[in-house]
Amino acid sequence: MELVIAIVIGVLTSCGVLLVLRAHTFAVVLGLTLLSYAVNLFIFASGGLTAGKGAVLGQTDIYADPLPQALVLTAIVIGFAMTAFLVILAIRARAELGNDHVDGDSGSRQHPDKESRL
Amino acid sequence: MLNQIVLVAMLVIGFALLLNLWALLRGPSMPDRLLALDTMYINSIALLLCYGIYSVSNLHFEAALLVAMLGFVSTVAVCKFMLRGDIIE
Amino acid sequence: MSLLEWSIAILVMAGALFVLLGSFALIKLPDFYTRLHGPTKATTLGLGSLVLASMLFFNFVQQQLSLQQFLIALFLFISAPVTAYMLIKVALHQKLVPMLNTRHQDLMKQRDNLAKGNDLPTVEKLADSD
Amino acid sequence: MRLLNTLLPTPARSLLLFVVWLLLNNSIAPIHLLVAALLALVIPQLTVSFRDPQPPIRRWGLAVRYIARVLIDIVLANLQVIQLVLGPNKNLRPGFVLVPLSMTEALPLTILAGTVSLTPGTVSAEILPYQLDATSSAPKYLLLHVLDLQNEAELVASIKQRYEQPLKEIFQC
Amino acid sequence: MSTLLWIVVLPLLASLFATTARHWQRSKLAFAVAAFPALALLLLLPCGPAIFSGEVLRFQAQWLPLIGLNVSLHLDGLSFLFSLLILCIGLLVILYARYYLSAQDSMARFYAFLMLFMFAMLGVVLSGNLLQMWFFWELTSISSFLLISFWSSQSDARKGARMALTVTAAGGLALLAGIVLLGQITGSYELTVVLSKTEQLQQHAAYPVVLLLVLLGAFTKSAQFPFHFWLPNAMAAPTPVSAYLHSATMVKAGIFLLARLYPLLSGTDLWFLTVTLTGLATLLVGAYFALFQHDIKALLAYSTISHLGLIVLLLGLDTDLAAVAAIFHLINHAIFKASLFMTAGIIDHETGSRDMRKINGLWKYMPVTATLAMVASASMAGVPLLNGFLSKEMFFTQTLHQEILGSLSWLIPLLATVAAIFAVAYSARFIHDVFFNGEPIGLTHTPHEPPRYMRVPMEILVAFCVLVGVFPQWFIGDLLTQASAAVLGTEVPEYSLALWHGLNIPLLMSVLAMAGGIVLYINRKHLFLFQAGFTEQAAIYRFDQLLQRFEQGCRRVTARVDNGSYQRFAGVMLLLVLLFSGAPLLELSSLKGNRPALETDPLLMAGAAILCIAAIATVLTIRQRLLSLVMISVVGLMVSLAFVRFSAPDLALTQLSVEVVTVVLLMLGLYFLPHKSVKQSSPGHLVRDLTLATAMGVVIGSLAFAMLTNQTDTIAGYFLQNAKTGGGGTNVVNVILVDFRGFDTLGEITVLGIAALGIFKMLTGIPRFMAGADGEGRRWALDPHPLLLAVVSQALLPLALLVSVYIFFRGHNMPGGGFVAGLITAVAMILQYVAQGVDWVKPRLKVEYSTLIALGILCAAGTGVASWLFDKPFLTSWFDYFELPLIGTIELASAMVFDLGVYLTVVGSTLLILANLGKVTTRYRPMHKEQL
Amino acid sequence: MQHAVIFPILLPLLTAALLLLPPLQASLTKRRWLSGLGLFLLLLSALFGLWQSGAGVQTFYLLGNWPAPFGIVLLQDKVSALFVLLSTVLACCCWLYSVAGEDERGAYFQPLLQFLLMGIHGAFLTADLFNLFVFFEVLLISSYGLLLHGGGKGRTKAALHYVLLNLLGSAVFLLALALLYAMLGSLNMQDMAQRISQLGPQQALIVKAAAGLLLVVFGLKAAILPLHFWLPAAYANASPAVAAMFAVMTKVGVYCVLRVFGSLFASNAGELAGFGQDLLWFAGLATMVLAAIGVIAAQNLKKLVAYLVLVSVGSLIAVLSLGSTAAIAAMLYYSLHSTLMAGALFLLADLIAAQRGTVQDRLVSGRPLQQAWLLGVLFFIAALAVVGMPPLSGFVAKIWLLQAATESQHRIALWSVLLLCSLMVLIAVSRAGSTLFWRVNQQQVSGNRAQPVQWSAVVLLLACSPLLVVFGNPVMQFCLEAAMQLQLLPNVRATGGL
Ligand code: NA
Ligand code: NA
Repeated sequence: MELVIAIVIGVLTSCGVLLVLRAHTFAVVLGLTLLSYAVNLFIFASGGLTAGKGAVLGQTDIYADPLPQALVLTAIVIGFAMTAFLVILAIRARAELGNDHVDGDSGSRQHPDKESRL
Repeated sequence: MLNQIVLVAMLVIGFALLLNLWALLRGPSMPDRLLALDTMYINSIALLLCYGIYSVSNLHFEAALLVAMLGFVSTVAVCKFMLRGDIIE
Repeated sequence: MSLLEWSIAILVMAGALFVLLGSFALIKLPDFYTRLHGPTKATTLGLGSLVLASMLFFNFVQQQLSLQQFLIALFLFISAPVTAYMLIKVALHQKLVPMLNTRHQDLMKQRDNLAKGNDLPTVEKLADSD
Repeated sequence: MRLLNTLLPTPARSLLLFVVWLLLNNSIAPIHLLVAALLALVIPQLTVSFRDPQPPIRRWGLAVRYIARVLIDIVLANLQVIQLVLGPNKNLRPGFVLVPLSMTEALPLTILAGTVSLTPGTVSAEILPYQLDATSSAPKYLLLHVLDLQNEAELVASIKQRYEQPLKEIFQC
Repeated sequence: MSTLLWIVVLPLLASLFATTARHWQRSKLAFAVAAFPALALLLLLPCGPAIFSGEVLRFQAQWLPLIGLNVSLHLDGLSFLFSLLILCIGLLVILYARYYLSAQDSMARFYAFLMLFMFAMLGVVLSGNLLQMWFFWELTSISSFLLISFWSSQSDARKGARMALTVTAAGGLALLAGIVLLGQITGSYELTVVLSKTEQLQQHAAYPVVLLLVLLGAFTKSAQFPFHFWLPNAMAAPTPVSAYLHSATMVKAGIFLLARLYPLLSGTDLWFLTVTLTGLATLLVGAYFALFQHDIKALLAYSTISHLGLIVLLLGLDTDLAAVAAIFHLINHAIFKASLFMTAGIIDHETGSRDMRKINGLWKYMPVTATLAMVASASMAGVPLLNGFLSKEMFFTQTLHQEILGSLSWLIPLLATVAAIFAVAYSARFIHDVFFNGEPIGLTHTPHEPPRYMRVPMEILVAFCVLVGVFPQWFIGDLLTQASAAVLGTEVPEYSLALWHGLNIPLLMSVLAMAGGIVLYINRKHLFLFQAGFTEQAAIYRFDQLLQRFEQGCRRVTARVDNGSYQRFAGVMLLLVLLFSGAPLLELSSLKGNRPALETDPLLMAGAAILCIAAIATVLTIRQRLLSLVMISVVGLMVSLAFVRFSAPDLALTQLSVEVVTVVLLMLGLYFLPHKSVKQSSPGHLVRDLTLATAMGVVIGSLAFAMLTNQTDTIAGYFLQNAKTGGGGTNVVNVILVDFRGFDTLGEITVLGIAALGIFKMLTGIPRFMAGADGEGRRWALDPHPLLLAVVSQALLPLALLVSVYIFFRGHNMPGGGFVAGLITAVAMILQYVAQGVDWVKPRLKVEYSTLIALGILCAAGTGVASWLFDKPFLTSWFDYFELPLIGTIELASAMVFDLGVYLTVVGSTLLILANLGKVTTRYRPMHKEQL
Repeated sequence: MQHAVIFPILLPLLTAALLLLPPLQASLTKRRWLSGLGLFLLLLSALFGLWQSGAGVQTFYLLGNWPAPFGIVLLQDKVSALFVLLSTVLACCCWLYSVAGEDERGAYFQPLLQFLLMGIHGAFLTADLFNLFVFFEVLLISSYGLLLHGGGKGRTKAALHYVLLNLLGSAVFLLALALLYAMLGSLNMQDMAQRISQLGPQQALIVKAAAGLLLVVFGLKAAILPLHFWLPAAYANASPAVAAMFAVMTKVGVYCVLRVFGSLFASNAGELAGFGQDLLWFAGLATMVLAAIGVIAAQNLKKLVAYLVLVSVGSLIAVLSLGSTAAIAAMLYYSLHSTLMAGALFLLADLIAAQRGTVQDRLVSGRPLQQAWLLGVLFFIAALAVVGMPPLSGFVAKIWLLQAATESQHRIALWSVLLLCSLMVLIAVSRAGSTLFWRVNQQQVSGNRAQPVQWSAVVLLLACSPLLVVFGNPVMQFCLEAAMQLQLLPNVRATGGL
């Protein structure tokens, strides 16, 4: 099980990193989202894996470590706030700079963006 | 015994999820994929219900309810997006 | 296993199989419009069985009052038609081509006209054109 | 009576909330009854403005019968669909159908469309014409997609008779 | 001895005074300003007897003992001599400047800078602490920068000032390093202590470094070759500044430093060689180039360089009296050069030019000035009966008695004579070319004698030239002895200041220099022709060019390193992450630790497979953006299911609810972004990124595995034990969130609230544009609010609120809580927006979202503050059970109020974001009528 | 007053929340006054905290009354009190500057400023690693909002990079946190420090990976080479009061290196002791050099100042990595000086730019300044201070930094780099000054006169420099004691706290 989780975390990280290194804001946003899934799972894993019941008293004898869960919750909320901010920032950048390139300029390699005139 | 049967049921649903993924990847159109995603939400609810029986715990009920509610909202939102572009207009 | 447990087992298996069936339909059926029928129906019944099984299990096997599951079914029964309605609206909007022997395909084209409140020639006439 | 109206602007909604709260909590303990009653009063008040006026349910008995009928239809429908799904695709005779409507109220229409979608081999696709603004004309047609369209007129008639008619009676519209 | 303090501080007060006296009448201002240094002089002079008796006066106060910087003043012969020069010449310059500056120049500003400089200079010479000396040393650089750039509208002045500042400050930095190193070696910065550690220092391995650093400081300040070039360019300064700074004081600071540290640093071969050779080179270079200058001030500047070289050379000689000769020449040079600069100023003032090719025959127009100038330049040339002669003869004598260059030591007297020949030649040129040599060319008005009092300073200085030249012992004998004693640190050897020492080699050298100089000047044409062959640019342009080239180089480097590409930044950062986290893994013998692993089941495998495939599909479909979004939703769903599977229902709920809001947001984003993107990365980039991404995945995955199998005991047990008894809830995760670590949650909701505010900020005034069609070019559908959706969403709202309430209240004991409840409410509201639009919702929802956020935060923080009432720390929770008739036991807990804060903030934030984003376009949708 | 420890976090939070309430949100004047009042109270509490910490005790504040290491603990010692005061003083001046009208140029300026302060102070005061993360996010998200204040393409672009890189940074931080929690089983820094010595070799290596990740995170916040990319654009584009406030942000990164690495990888950490020192040493030196090159290369004043901030970061990090008490003390003093001066320069750059017409703060000849005398004097003072010339605080800092290197190889490297950079800064600043104030063309003066509140904000900041020299001894003593206190690891379980 641990191996499976580790592989999942690895795959998520890889995909996230690859997208984070793209040139368009949208790809980067999705990359960061994937990366934050990986990170959340990673934090979650820091308490060890427990199958069965949650850290709710009275339901079972063996409890999962509740602290990483709380940390992940905080991380999810903060990640949500940050993603929201980033999405709007990307919109603003697109509106102001005319394209959705992460550097705000289409660069020499980029083909003209069809919608940028809209 | 009941446990075993529920486990088998879960595997069946798991298989259904894999089929959904297949449909999702295959498409070919966006509504097809969205339909696959929506089915995936519903199958997840099924899985959660079975898992509740399997682990003799109704801690997962809220999760199932939330999947239902939120799956609905996000499917609708994507549809609205494809129809109108602006989902909040 | 008691009768109760057997009935639960059957409901669970039936539910799971209905779920599988819905998903299978998604793969097997030829166009979007037909695919839409598979999951929206089979999953409702599949989930219905599972909800029932779950309620039986908790209320009678576990002897604890548990009616929440009913809410899931209720919610799905309210939301599934809307989802299907929205999806098919998208499909019509995107003018997805239905399978070859679909009848009254021209209704798809007339939809825009009707949507604005204009009248069609007659329904019968349409049927003839098929 | 006016007081009751002010307190319970939407009795059906309040009842639903009351029941759902108890369902959620799996309990009919006094505390939950109390809270359920409280919420059944408060939440409709909070959301009253988020509700376009709809005709109230006039015939409760009919409503219950309607629900029962639909449930049975759903089970039967699914059994039919199994056949269609598992059989060869070439046997399918899908088609679009336009059902002329004789009611215009939004809520009954929605229930009708929902019912049609939930029952055998039919999916509501559109309610035509669209309600774009206050000047739009009232809904006239329900566009359906049918998985196995054998007899169109029979289908239209059955929908109108099995579902539309009872709904008109329930809502008296 | 606070007298010392006053001596230093008075010029500073003068400077401050001058800044406030901008509107004073000029003469009054000059007198008022002069009063301060005059007073300082009056305070200094009474110290004379004590100094002449060999005493050292001190003033000390603690200031910054941690770095060894204290207020420490130290008056001995050397500093007395220098203070005297600084104050006396300073007073003369004040008087001179009164007439020199024109009416447009701000005299107050000039005096303020000048007095600041005087303060700095006095500080340098009176410092008893090396760091403090450096403090004043740098102040001299700054104040000289201000003085040189006094006429800041002239490009030359600005450039010259910057050049002087750059060179001297560079030296200053070297000096600082030298001083700190010195301090670290000797353990103190106090002069008296440091000077007593000669042996310790000279045996230390770092001695050469210290010496070189200190010499760098001294040489740059004293314009020694090869740092001499700044001095001629500093001539852009008003002439009083040149007279003061560039002859008498600032350039002498370097020499003062050498003299001050003479006992400590000298005596080694390294000292002799470096100092001597630098001095010699400077002497020659200065003397040679002086001859070719056409600008009077430039001639004087090069001459100054040459004389400074001479003094430095003397300090580098290993003979007994060289240091004495150095001090003597230093005094003499200050006197005659100051007066010469004043002459130059008068000529400039009267003729409007300083070009010797234009200025001729001034003798006729200003005989008195001419006479004075001639005497002074004769002194510069080393003509007998004048002070310059005496010290130059001493210099010649000392060059003969050294053995620095071993068998080549004879070169030094020879080269000294050559330099003296040039000195005579340029002095001759100064006299002949300016005062005789025909008529002036192209002057606008007839020159005449300067105002009476403008000449007084010159007269005094020239008088000193003569008096010292004729009665040396009587005039400065004692002063010289005491100053020399201070330099040498020991008894001064016997010497005589007589005019006539008999017929000897030095006299011969003098005669040779005189004759040679005259001959050279007469035959100067050939030499000028030869020199004209070198068409060299002025130093200032070369220096400027050098700086510009340096600047361009810097720009290139900066542009290359910081090319503004996010992709590179992110790549570098991720690469670092990879290296730092990967390197320890290489050392790890085995990833697997000793923690027992859970078994794998096929369902989990299926889930993992779906998750991974969906993640990869997200990447592959990234250019069809909506599809990519659908794929990532699958990932989110699977992650939520994983949380359920691994006993984290709270996480699953939160993840799910966040997920849907995120999807909605991303879709709103997609509407404004292009729906498809063009391919951007070249294959090379892609391979590089793929490699990095794969490596990152491998490393992070391995770390995860290593972490999972190497678990340790955590503090979790405490939470499990105390959640119910101490926190009053059975859902430990929730109790951690609202109680054990409630502070985190407070921060977290704050983040959410701030994000919403920030987003609101971004959305106000955003440039609007509308996409008229989707990615495939299809026009948008007609139906904005499908009927079914509208009706159902209206019906769902109360139900969703009910569920929110339910989730909220059960949170403490079961999975749920304020955050999830808030998101459910928000999602229900979003559904209303989606189904019925902003125009429908807005009038029905009369809540200011930012107020909700504020109330939420206040509610949560208020719960925390309330615990102060019970004298408990912030956020201390309270809960109790109450028995109510008929109803049963109910629990009330402060955590609920806290959670209510969370709820309010979440609702407020989410809606503030989404509603405003919706509002952006609603009024700008041009579609309806066009399509209808 | 036992709760005073938490005031620096709570006061800005409550002020910000109140600012959002309708009665205050409607009135600009009321908002300004409330924000100012909040800052005034904050200043009082910061001073009180400094006074309290001056007695030499470390005050632990056990949030929620849960014992350490289970609950979150705040730690007020000399270092944190000093930094809190520093950022408060800076914030007061920024507020003063902003009320001249900058706060009207976009929504929510005052609340965001308060939130930023909350985040900064939280980061300074917390003794819990995850809580540190949370406060990082608070300060980051507020800084995003503030960076965009006033709008414009440049800001949007700079903000995009800044946000993206910091989001990556946050992800890395979380990875590190998870690894540390898994290996050490605690989040309380002191507790972790104690547990770190008991690690097995296998686990120590994993912790090492986490430490490396933390290094990247803090390096990003502090803008250490090669993680500095975001800084010049962000700082140069931010609106003046924001840029000035940002001057303290890199110090948060430096502070965290000091605090977290100082306590986690202290001498008792076994093979992890002193982790990262070498890396930081070289990175610090390299940052200085590159930043100095950037200072020379800068073509406008704001960019120049942004690179100056980077120079100071490099110096701080290099000296910090020396690890000795004296080095840390010197570093503390230097960070006071450099933060305040950078803040002053950012404000000044704006005042200058406003009077130079279209050329703004670009280093080309432009029209004469309207208030050339006032601004010139202020610029001259600021320049002296940043260049490290007497008589302002820069030279004291420089001497102390130099003295911090006592080993000869450190001396050679640090001294040559530090002095070389000083020289380059001098060249650049003198060029900038002479261009801005002296290379004027004959156009008429125009533009906005600096308002009294604006220049008094600059004056207040600049006045700190001579004060740091005149009262240098007590300040330096305090820094030294703070450094000594930092290196004494308290036993968290034994400390009762409140
Ligand atoms: Na909109
Ligand atoms: Na919770």
